[in-house]
Amino acid sequence: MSGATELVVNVETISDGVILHPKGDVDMARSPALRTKLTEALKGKPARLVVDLVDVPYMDSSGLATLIEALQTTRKNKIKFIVCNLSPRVRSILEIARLTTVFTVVANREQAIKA
Amino acid sequence: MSGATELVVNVETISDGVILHPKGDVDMARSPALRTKLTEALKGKPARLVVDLVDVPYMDSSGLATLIEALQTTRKNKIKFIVCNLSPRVRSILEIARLTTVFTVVANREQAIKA
Amino acid sequence: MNEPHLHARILSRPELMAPMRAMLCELASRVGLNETECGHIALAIDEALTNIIRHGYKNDPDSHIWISVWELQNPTGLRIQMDDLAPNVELKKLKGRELDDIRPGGLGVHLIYSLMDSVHFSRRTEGGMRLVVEKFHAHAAANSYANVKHNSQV
Amino acid sequence: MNEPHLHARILSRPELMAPMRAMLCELASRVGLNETECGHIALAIDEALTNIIRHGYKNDPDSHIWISVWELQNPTGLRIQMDDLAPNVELKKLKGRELDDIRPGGLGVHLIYSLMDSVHFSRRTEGGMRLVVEKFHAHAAANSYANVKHNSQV
Ligand SMILES: Nc1ncnc2c1ncn2[C@@H]1O[C@H](COP(=O)(O)OP(=O)(O)O)[C@@H](O)[C@H]1O
Ligand SMILES: Nc1ncnc2c1ncn2[C@@H]1O[C@H](COP(=O)(O)OP(=O)(O)O)[C@@H](O)[C@H]1O
Repeated sequence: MSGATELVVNVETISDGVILHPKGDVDMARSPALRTKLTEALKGKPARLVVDLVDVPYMDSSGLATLIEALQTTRKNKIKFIVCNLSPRVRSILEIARLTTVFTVVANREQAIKA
Repeated sequence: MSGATELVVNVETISDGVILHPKGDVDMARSPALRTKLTEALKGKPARLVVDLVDVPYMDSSGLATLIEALQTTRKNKIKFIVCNLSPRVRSILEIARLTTVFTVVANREQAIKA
Repeated sequence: MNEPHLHARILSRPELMAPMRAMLCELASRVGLNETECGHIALAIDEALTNIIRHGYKNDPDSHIWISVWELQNPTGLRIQMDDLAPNVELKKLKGRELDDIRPGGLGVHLIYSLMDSVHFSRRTEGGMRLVVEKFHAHAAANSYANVKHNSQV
Repeated sequence: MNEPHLHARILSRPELMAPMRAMLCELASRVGLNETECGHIALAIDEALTNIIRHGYKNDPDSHIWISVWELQNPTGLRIQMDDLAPNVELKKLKGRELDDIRPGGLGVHLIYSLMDSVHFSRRTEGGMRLVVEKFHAHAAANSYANVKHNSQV
């Protein structure tokens, strides 16, 4: 299908790092776009990387795999990696995959910036 | 399919009439439920009948037909018939069917009660 | 013509129209059509299915409707084909009331013509009717009218 | 088995998964499943299609996947069947990593088992694989376990 539907990922700079703000379902067709943005952000070796999922109504295992991959890089490079603003549906996906304790999950951006 | 998905229509009494508040898509499967509620409300010969479409994201021609039928009864019986709170999508459907001038369409409930 | 991206057979039941709408809206937005354009496609398909169920199959819930969807390029859009096996009618009978004649009903066929960029009713040699409709991205349609003809012959 | 309410053939493309999810969610909610249950069905089907596209068809975008959906009663729910024509694999190979072993990937099959009430993988005699999954209304499933068996033999 057309490229008109690439996942849009906003990137915002904060004092000690970066916030990524993807907009739309993160599924097999769209997780590659998130992966690209995460890789770019990680190259800059920020002290903190936040993924704000407020506009992600849905995520599948390709999205989870993308986040896990980023988590592993952040661990290696001592980068704080935080996800925030999970919808009940996305939270339930993380729970089923037993990932809620693996990630640092906080309620909102304010907490993500301080965490 | 199961009856679990009948259209829910809230009915509220106001000083001079009734407000109907359907919740969900009003399509071929669900417009009969709206029709029943409209017929019931009209039997009471209220001075004013308001249909609040705030929770109707979608309507097809069976929904429009149901409203037109009610409009005709209200005209015969000198009942004020007002629809309010149209979403852009529902408004566009009324426009395409050239019905915006046929119905009394107002922005919100407050105006509907006074109109 | 290329193979459709999706080819579905559904039972002739009103309850299946909402799932079809949801699918088509999602497909339409994935090819870049906007909210309003998606809504228009949903409504047109809804009206077409309603007519097949009501007039074609006389509300029999166990008949079949076939829906095929193609993604179009140059200009960008969707083609949707709906086939039935109901007794087919003369094409000239396929019309409702004039829009200025305000009565309940008789709006469906008008809506389909108003909502879509291309509407083609035909009688199938196997029996039944076929309706093929196309909707293009507003921008695309305006800029490449010449391609429409070409595209529909792919 | 009765005829499915919907029987669709789609091309093996990731872009068609969102439309399938939207359709299934709508179907699920129409049979009375709640938000969360609809989300679970969407995710399970998504994972199954991802595996067919990725492992079965090695990302070839022009292969076929067949999806059939039945509404179930007593208990209320949905049955969804997915067929492919990819080279079929030994069933024992169909599993990912243990959930405690945190790595990217290897989650799909576990998710399908966690999300659905009934999961049945088989190799088709015509070639390819078949996956049949069922999800019941939580309330219905709890109250009428005895019916499950009966129902799946209809
Ligand atoms: N699929 C169909 N099969 C048979 N007759 C049809 C079909 N679609 C439309 N018609 C005919 O065209 C007329 C106009 O249809 P429409 O504009 O949708 O209005 P309505 O369905 O409310 O009558 C119908 O009354 C019917 O006679
Ligand atoms: N439809 C399929 N066809 C062939 N092999 C499959 C299929 N589904 C799953 N598999 C196999 O099962 C393994 C586990 O799948 P899954 O749990 O979804 O994890 P992942 O796809 O991330 O590897 C896959 O790596 C693959 O070897």
